[in-house]
Amino acid sequence: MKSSMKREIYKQLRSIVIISVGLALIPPILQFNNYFLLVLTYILLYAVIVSAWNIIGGFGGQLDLGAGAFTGLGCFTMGTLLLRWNIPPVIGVFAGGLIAAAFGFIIGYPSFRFGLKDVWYALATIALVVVLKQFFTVWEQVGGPEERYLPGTYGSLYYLKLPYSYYYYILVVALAIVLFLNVKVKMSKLGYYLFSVRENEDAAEMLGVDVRMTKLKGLMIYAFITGTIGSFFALISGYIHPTQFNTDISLQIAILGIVGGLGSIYSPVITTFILQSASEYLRTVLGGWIPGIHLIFYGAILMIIVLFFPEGLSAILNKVYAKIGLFSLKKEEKK
Amino acid sequence: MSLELFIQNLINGTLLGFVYSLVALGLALQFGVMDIINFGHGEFVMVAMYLTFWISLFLAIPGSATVVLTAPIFFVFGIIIYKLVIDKVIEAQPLSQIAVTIGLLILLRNFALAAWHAEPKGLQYQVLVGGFKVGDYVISISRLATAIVSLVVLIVLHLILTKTYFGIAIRATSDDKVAAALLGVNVKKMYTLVFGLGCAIIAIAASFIMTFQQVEPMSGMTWGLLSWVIVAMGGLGGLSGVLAAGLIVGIAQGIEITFWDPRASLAIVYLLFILLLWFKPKGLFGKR
Amino acid sequence: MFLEVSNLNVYYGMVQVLWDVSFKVEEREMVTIIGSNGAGKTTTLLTISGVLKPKSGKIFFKNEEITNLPSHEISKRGISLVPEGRRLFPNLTVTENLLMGAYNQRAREQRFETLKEVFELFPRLEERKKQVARTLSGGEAQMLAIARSLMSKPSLLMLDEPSLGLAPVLVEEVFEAIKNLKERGTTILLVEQNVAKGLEIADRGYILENGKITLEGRGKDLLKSEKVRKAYLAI
Amino acid sequence: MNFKTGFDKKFKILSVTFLVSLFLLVGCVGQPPSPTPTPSPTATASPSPTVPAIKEVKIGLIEPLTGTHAVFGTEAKQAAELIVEDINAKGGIKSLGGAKIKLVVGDTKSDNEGAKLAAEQLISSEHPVVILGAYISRHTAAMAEVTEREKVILVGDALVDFLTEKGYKYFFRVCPKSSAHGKTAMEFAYETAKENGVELKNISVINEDSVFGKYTSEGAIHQAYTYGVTVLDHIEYPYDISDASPIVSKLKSENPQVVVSVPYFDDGVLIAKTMREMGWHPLLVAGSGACGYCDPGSIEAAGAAVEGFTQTYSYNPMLNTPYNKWFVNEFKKRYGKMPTEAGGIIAYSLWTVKEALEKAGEINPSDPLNPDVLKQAFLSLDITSGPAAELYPSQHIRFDAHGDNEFAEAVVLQVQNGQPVLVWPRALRTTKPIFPMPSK
Repeated sequence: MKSSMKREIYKQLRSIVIISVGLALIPPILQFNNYFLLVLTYILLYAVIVSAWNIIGGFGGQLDLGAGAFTGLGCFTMGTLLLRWNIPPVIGVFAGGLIAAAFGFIIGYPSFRFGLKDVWYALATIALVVVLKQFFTVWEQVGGPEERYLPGTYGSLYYLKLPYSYYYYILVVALAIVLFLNVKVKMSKLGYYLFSVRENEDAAEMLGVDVRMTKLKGLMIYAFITGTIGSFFALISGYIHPTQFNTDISLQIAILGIVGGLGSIYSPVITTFILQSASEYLRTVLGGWIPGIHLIFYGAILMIIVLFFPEGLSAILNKVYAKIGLFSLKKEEKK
Repeated sequence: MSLELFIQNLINGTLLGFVYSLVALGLALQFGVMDIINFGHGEFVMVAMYLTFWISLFLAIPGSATVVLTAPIFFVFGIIIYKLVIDKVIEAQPLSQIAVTIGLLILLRNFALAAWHAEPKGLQYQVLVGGFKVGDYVISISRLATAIVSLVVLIVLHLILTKTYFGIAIRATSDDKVAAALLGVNVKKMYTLVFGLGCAIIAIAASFIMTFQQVEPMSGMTWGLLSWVIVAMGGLGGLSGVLAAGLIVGIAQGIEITFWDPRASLAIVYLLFILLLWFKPKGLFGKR
Repeated sequence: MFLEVSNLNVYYGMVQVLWDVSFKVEEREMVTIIGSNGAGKTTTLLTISGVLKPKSGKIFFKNEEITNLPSHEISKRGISLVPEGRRLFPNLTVTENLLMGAYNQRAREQRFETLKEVFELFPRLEERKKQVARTLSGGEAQMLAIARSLMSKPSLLMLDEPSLGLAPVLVEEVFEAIKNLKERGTTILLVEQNVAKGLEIADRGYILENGKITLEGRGKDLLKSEKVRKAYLAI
Repeated sequence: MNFKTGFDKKFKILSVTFLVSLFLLVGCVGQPPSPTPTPSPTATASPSPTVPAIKEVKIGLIEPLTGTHAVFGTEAKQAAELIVEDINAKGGIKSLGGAKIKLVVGDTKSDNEGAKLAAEQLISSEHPVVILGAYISRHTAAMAEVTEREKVILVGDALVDFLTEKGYKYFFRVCPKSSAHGKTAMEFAYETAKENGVELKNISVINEDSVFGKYTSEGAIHQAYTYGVTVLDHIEYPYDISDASPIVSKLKSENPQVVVSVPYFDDGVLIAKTMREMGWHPLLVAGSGACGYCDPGSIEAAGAAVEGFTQTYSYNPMLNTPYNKWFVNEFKKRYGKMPTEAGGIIAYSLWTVKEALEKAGEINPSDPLNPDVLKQAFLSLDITSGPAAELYPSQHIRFDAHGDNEFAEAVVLQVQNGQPVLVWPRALRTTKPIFPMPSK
C-alpha cells in the first residue's frame, strides 16, 4: 500500500518535471520575444492560481470566487512592505500569502461555521472582493485612488524588477510546486475528505469528516498560494492600486477551473493555457476590427464548452487523444 | 449632520430601495422557482435598458411607457435564452450554471459594445419630471412612480402566484418538480414561462431605471451582484422578502452616504450581506 | 388491455435495476406488487409514470404505447402516481395541493366537483384545507397524497408504499381508504412492503425479487403460497 | 505497463496542448520574430548605415477599446483614423519623401494587464516609432515602462499630473494636466461670478474616485484657497454609482454657491438629473475634466437638466480655425457626433507627432526615425500654425524638459439652449456665460 503510493507520487513527480522542462523550453524556442514572454507569464500566473483554486474548488467543490481578494491582498501587502519599510518583495510576496491566508481564515471560519455553501458562498466571496476594493480606495494611507508605483530600477534583484523571463521561470517553479502540492493533497487524508465533502457534505459529516476544518484547510492553502502568486500582478504592472481587487480575476479563475474539469490535477492548467492563449489570439486578430468582437467569441466558446462538454475541457482532450492515440493504446493493451 | 439631511436621505434610500427590489424581483422569481444560478442577470438588465432606449427613441414615447412593448419583447427574449442556454444546464451542478452564465455575461456585454458602442445612452424626461415638496423634504416624482410600479408589480405577481391556477402550478413546481410532473405539469414549459416572466419583470425595471440612469455596455455590473445580494437577503420563495431586502439595501446606502464616504457605500451593503449570511443563512425572511 | 408492461429493463447509470419485468393490470382490477426493500418496486412505478426511461421494453396503456412519453403526457392519459414519501408541495395549502392534483386538462374542468367529492371522502382534509401542507401530520399527509391523486380523476391509480412510516392505526385508516376507492371502481396498482395487507385487498399480485418478477397469482392464493409465507410473512 | 500508459497519455495530451498554444501564440504575431532584419521598406527603429527609402511610418494607438473605459478609446480610435487619412491625403510626411503614416491599433481591455500586453504586442509585431495612448494614467505608466525599454516615443493622452514627473525619457504629453482642469474650472467660476456681481464665498467639490478625479479636484481646491473661497465639502464617489440622490441631498443641505464637479461620464447626467428631481441647484455647476455635462451625448440624455452646466475641456470643438472646423464637420459626417475630449486630444497629438516627424527628417535625414532623433525633434518643436495649432485650444505647442506642453490650456464650455458654447477663456469666447444657471 505504502509503496504503491510512493510509486504513484514518483510517477506524478515525473509528469510534473516533464511539464516544467517543457515550459522552460518555450522561451528559447520563442527567442525570448518580450510579448510572448509577457503573455506566457500572465498565462502561468493564471495557471498557478487556477491550480490552487482546484484544491478548494475542484477537490472540495466549493464555489470560491474570492481569488480577486487574495491577489489584491498579496499585491498590497507586498507593495506596502516595499514602499513603507523597503522590505524586499522576496519576503513581501510570502507575507502577502500569509495575510491572504489569514484573511481566508477570518472569512472562512465563520462562513463554514454557519454552513455557507453553494451559490451563497460564491456570492459572499465575490462580494468580499468589492468590499476590499472599496475599503482600500477609502483607506488612503495604504490604498487610495492613486496608484503607488513600486520603487527600484529595472533589473534590480532586490526590488524584483526584472525582465519577464525571470518572472516566467519563477512561475514555472511555482507551478511545479503547486502541481506537486495538488498531488500531495489529492493523495492525503485532506484530499479524500475534500472529495467526500464535494460529493455529499452531510454524508461526509456522518462518516466523521470534520467538514468545517477540511474546507478551511483547503481554503487557506488556496489563499496562501493565491496571495503569494497574486503579488506578481503588482510586480509586473509596477504599481499597486485598488483595481487589483478584481472581480474579473475571480470569475476568470473559477471559469477556467470549472471548464477545465473539476478534480483533475492537470486539466485546469492545460485549459488555462489553451483558453488564455486563444483569448489573446482572438484579441490580436479581431481586437482592432470591431471592439468587443473577440470577447463575444470568447464568451461563446466558454458557453459551448460548458453546454456540450459538461465534464470540462479535459473530456475533449481525452477524446482527442483517444482518437489520435487509439492504436498505440490498443497495442499496449495486447501486451 | 443635520436631521433634515438624514431624513431626506432616508426618503431617498427608501425610494431607491423600491427600484432595487424591482430589479431583483425577476431574478428572485427565476431562482426561486428554477434554482438556476444566473450570473448574467445584470447584463439582462443592461440589454433591457438599451431596448427601452431604442424603442423610446424611435417611437418618440416616454421611457416608462415603453414597458408595453419591452415587457413582451423581453418575455420572448427570456424564452429564447431559456431554450438556447438555460434549458441545457438546468439539471447541471451549480458550477456549470455559473460558468455558462458567465459566458453569457461576457457575450452579452460585448455584443452590446459591438452593436451599440460604448457611449452611454440616456433618455430625457418627457413625463414624470421633477419632485414635489412635503414640508422640508423633496420626493422625486419619477422615483415615486417607480416605487408605485414596483409595488404594483409585486402585488400582481403575488396575486398571480396565489390566485391563479398557473401561479399555483409555479409554486408547486418550485416545491417539488417531480411531483408536479407526475400530476401533469409540463415542467420544462413551466420553466420556460417563468424565465420569460422573470425577464419581462426585468424589462419593467429597466424602463424605470432609464428615467434617471444612462445605459452603457458595462451597466450590468452595477445591477447584477446587487440583485443577487437582495435575493439572498430576502430569502427564497417570499416576494415580500425581496421588497424588504431592497429597502434595506437602499436605506443602508442612503445612511452610509450621509454619515461617511460614498466610495464605500457598496462595501457597507455587501458587508451587511455577508454578516447576514453568517447569522441568518436562510435570508431575512427565508422559508426554506 | 388496460395496462401492459412487457420486458422492461431499467438501469441506474451502469447498474441494472429491472430485468425483463412484465405484468399487466385489467380495468377495475386491483393489483399489488410486493417485494423487499430495493427489489425495484418504486423503479417500476417511476418508469411507468415516465420519470425514469427504460433501456428496453414497452409499456402500453389502453392499447397505446406510452413508453417514452414525458411524465406530464402520461399523467394526461389518466395514470396517477402517489409517490413514495408522498411528495406533497410543502408550501402550498391543502386546497392548493388538491387543486394541483386536477392539473391535467381532463380533470381541470370538473375540479370543484371533484374537490367536493374528495372532501366527502376525507373529511379530515376539509377541516384543514387552509393549512400549509408541511404542517400536516403523517396520516393527514398520506390522505392528502391519495386525495391529490384522486383529483386527477385517474383511470389508473398507482400507490407507492402508502403505509410506509405510519402508525398502525393510521395504516388501517389508509387501507380502508384504498379499499373504499377500489369499491368505487378505480383501477389500482399498489406497491407494498406490508405484504399481508397488500395481498389481502388485492385481486392479483406479483412478487418482485432483485428486479425480476418471480411469482404471480391471485392475491389470496399468493398469501397462501409457501414461498410468500416463508420469505415475507416469516411464518 | 499501467505506469507507461498513464505516462504516455499525459505526455501526449501535454505535447498536443503545447503545440496548440504555441501555434496560437505564434499566430498572434503572424510570424515568429527572426533575428535577421527583413529587408522590408517599412521603417524600423534600428539605425542602419545606408539610408533606406521610408515609405511608411507606423504609429501605434493603444486605447481601451473594450471594458469600462471603452467609450474614450473608441472615440480616440475614430479620430485617429480620420486624422491619419487626412495626413496621408495631404502628402504624408514631406521631409521623409512623402512617407505615409500607418496606424496600428491595440486594445488595453481597460485593465492593468491589458495595457502592458498591448504595448508589447504592438511593439514586437509592428515596430511603431511612436505610440499614442492609453487614457488611464496607470495603464499609460505600465505602457511607458515598455516604451522606455524599447525606446519608442509615447505620446500620452492621460491627464494625471505625475506622468511627466516620473522621469521618462521618451514621454510627451500635448494635452493639459488634470490639475489645470480643476484650476481652470475654479478660475472660471470665480471670475464669472465676479463679472456678474456675485462674490464667491463657498463651494463644494465632488469628484468620482479615480486618481484623475482626485488630482482635478485638488487643482480646484488649491485654486479656491488662493482666492480665499471656503470649500464646504469634498465628496468622492464611485463612478458607477447607482443613485446620486443622497449625494445631491448632502450638497443641498450644505447649499454652496458653486459646485465644482469632476464626473467620469454618465454619472454627470445622473447628478444633473437628480439635481432637477430634488429641485435644487447651485448658482453654477462647474464641471471639470473633460466629459460628463457638455458632451453631445450627455446633453441628449439629460436635456434641460444640464442647461447652464459648464465643463472644462482639453480640446475646444468650438475653436474658430479652418482646420478645426473641417475636423469637427468631417467627424460629425463620418461618425454622427461631435468630437469631444478623447477624440480631440488624439487629433492634435497626432498632428504634433506628424510635425515632429517632419522635424526629425530635417534634423537627421539619414536616420530620422531613431528615437533619440525623434526626441530631439519633439523638444525642438514650437508649433504656432498649421493643423496642430489650429486644433489646440491655446494654438501653441512647445514641450518643456518634462515632456509637457508649456502652453497647455483647458477651455470651458457651457450648455446654452441645448448647445455647448465656448465661454472661457475670455479672449476666445464669443458668447457670455450665463450666470447664475437658469432654474429648472
